[in-house]
Amino acid sequence: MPGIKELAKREEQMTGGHRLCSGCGAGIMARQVLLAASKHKVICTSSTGCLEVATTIFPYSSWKVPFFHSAFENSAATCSGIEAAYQALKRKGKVDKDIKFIAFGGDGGTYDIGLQSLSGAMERGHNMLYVCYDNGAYMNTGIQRSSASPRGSHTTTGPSGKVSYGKKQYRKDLTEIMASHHIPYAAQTSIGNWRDLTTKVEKALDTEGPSFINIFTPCRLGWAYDPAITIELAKLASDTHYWPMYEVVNGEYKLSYKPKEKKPYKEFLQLQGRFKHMLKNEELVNEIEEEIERRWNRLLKLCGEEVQQ
Amino acid sequence: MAEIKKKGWKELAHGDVLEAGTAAEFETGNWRSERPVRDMNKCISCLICWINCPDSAVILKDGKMTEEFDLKFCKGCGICAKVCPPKIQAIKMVPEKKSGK
Amino acid sequence: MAGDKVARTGNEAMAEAMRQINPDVVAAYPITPATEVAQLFSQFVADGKVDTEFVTVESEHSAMSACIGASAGGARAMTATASQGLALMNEMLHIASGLRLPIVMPEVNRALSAPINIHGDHSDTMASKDTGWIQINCENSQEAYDSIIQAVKICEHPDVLLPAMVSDDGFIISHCMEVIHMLSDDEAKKFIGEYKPERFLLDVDRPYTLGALDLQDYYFEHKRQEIEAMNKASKVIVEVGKEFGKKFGREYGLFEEYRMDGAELVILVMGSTAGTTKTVVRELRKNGIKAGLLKLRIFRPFPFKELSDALRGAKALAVMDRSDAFNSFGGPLFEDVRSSLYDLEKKPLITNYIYGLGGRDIGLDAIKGVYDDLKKMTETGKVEQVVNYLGVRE
Amino acid sequence: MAELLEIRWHGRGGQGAKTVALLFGEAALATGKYIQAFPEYGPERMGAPVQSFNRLCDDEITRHCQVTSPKIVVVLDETLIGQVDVTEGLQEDGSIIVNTTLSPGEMKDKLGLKSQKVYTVNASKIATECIKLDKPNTPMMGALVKVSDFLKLDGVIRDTEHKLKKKFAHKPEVIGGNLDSIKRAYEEVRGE
Repeated sequence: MPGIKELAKREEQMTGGHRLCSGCGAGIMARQVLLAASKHKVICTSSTGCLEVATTIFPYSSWKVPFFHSAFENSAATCSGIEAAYQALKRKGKVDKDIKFIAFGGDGGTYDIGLQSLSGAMERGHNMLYVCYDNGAYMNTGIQRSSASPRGSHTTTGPSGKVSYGKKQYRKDLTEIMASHHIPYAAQTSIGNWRDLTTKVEKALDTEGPSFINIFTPCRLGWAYDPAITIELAKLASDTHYWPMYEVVNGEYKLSYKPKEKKPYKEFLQLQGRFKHMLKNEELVNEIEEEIERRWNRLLKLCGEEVQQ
Repeated sequence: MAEIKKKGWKELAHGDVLEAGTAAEFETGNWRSERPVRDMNKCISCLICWINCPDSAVILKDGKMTEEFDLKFCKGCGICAKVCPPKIQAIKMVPEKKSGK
Repeated sequence: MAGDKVARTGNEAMAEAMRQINPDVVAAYPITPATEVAQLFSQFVADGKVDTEFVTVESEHSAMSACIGASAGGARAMTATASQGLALMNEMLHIASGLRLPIVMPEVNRALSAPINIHGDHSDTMASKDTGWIQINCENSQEAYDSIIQAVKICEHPDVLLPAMVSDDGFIISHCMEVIHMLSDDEAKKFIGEYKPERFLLDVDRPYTLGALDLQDYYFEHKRQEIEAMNKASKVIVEVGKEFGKKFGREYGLFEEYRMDGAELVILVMGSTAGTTKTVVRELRKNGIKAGLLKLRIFRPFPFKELSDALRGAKALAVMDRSDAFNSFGGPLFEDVRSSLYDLEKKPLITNYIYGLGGRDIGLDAIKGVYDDLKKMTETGKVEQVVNYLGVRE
Repeated sequence: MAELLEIRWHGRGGQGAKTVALLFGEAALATGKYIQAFPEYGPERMGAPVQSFNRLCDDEITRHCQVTSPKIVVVLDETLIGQVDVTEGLQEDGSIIVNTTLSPGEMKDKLGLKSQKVYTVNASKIATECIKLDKPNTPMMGALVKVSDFLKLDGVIRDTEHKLKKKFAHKPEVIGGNLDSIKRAYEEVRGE
């Protein structure tokens, strides 16, 4: 897989001049995905969301590759349509290039409203990569709760208040749902680890059939932190076991990253305004930490790793 | 900033077809209150700042770091300074007003 | 008449048209009474009679999304739907037209829920009338077949580049076997020609962005373009209908004037009821009554100018709506027809009949009753009741 | 204008009332007539009483309303009588053909008809013997050809053979039996 020097030789497929927040994780995510993909000819679709809205404001587009957006809940279905067109036109000799397809969606457009469309596209086996950039809420519309929002987080539709600590539920495990589609490649990665991210994108694009990558992508606005620490925060999510990085290749689980030392979840929480109200609620934090460990240990077992007690 | 001339409805392409990469014409540098300054004596050209820049504002030449940042795009988030390895610390964020430019 | 004479249901006729078009991509989801169209087509795929990429999507929303993706990609894309399916795709209908994608969709008219009902009325397409789609309404299987083939040519015309839905009445036509004349596969292929989009996403060496955020500074211009395309569509529809007539003996226009020579009492109606009305008109004319029928074929773009010209001589006009607009003042067809007549110096007396909701049968006697009412109107010079409900129990 | 012939078929879901209307329609088309064939659709499943219809004419048929006063009614299943009003709307000079062991006279009494003609044929027996299945729809088509006197038997046989060859390409052994059943019912149908 390519080293950073190799990536640096490639042509950038995304220009600056987009209107994402300063320090936006999605900008980093998209750049790295496209760098990893740039040895191929690619066509990208995106669901409605920050990434789409801020990078394509008429008449300015940051995308140097063909890019298509139609609506919020259907990045996967739309991409599957283009992929189907490719299959047909290639068969008829009207397209001669080898082309790869990448559909982007945020967690709102993927975990929630777009889940059906994604599930359908994966089940049908289109030759495409779906990238979910998970920032744990509907950021584009103003930080509303999604099923990817972590328990206890403050969102504008699941706010903390006098009698509530914010979101009651744990995050839905979308990567597991995708792995259950028995697609050839499903993985979870993070912008905190460019090497892991670009490696997984390359692997996914080299996979015949549908693939899915869930990318942890901090949002400075929704999470309320100093934008300079975007990468640091993403790293912490994995070092606290909150966001494990792993892949499922033809049903085989493989852990991609194991922190040398697990960091307390509180270290991740205390850097973000969305968890400010939780810090004094030790009982809640402990409970969440336990659940994180339960999920982590389950994953370790799936990956054939030794479970530490 | 050179703005693209706004066309009338008869001149525009069908639908909202938009040429690729035109955002390169759009300046976001004016969002910045701090700018990165690189000390080329310290920089080891590890490219970590480059790969983690959300705005494609780290300028490479022949695959290596240069002193320059693309200030047309750089929004001054400070990620580059933060991800620079702790032992290197080649990038400093400097308030715009004091930068003298 | 050109072509093979065969017996086909409306759904079979639509599927045959699709087979001859041989689209690059078909993405479809089952829904009564249009299910058969996709089903029959999938058999054509399975038998190698077409080389279409057939995408068995998980919903109509995804069906239209996939068609939109495919069309933007550079493919000739089709789907088929009805009723709730059309309602579920509604969001994407606007996007298909807004992005100027020439998708052709056979649509089988069926009542909208609730209450749930699987039979034919026009509430589904009427609920989609403002989506920027061309809407072609068909009296029978023959028209459905001919119109789907014409629609491809209309939609892909550089002056148009809009999607079209071609509708016939659920069960009444979709499941009724009738005699139709089919073009040979070669004739159909030649008529529609090859699809050569000016730009398409799969042309990766000429990359562009489609579907960008369009704010106050550009949205209006793009919508103005779309409006112009719809304005120009009428002319293209007539041209294509004439060319079809010249080649195959069946000419089509924006509407059909049946026994309108000197007609004083006129019914204006769409779909299968027009056929039943023709039977009544023939009877009435035999008895010396100056009855006529104006069968509207193209509901979008609405041929307001041509209609008002055609109705100039009518003394009394009944507009028959197979759906209501829930605006407390008649059905959607009535609204548009009445508005079209506003500038006529001498307007016909005009009345509206809402009929046939949920597939309720409309027989010869009911239609004859409408002509009787029109006759009464011309005698008294008065419209007793503007909006009437025909065939409902009080 | 030539006369319009309207026919109503009664059967139970699964007996092929819809199929036979289509078959009969196509056979009529082959002779140059204009035709319609359509079932009545509802949520009914196997076993429920169902209806289907034919219209035949020398001229183009434009009407698309329901058939309310048929010239001929065909009843595939005798047990429907009493459960469904099979004679509803039957024209005064119309005919009804019933698959039954009863004679036309007995059936006429059972149906309480006066002016209309009643025909009977044991189509179930014919089907069981010819097709080895109680599928009375094809033999009843033979009876209808005889009674309606609208089509020629050999033409119908030819066309049906053509259709069945397509439909039963995977089991050609059933084709001969089906054709025989049409011929036999054509011969055996009796009227009063």
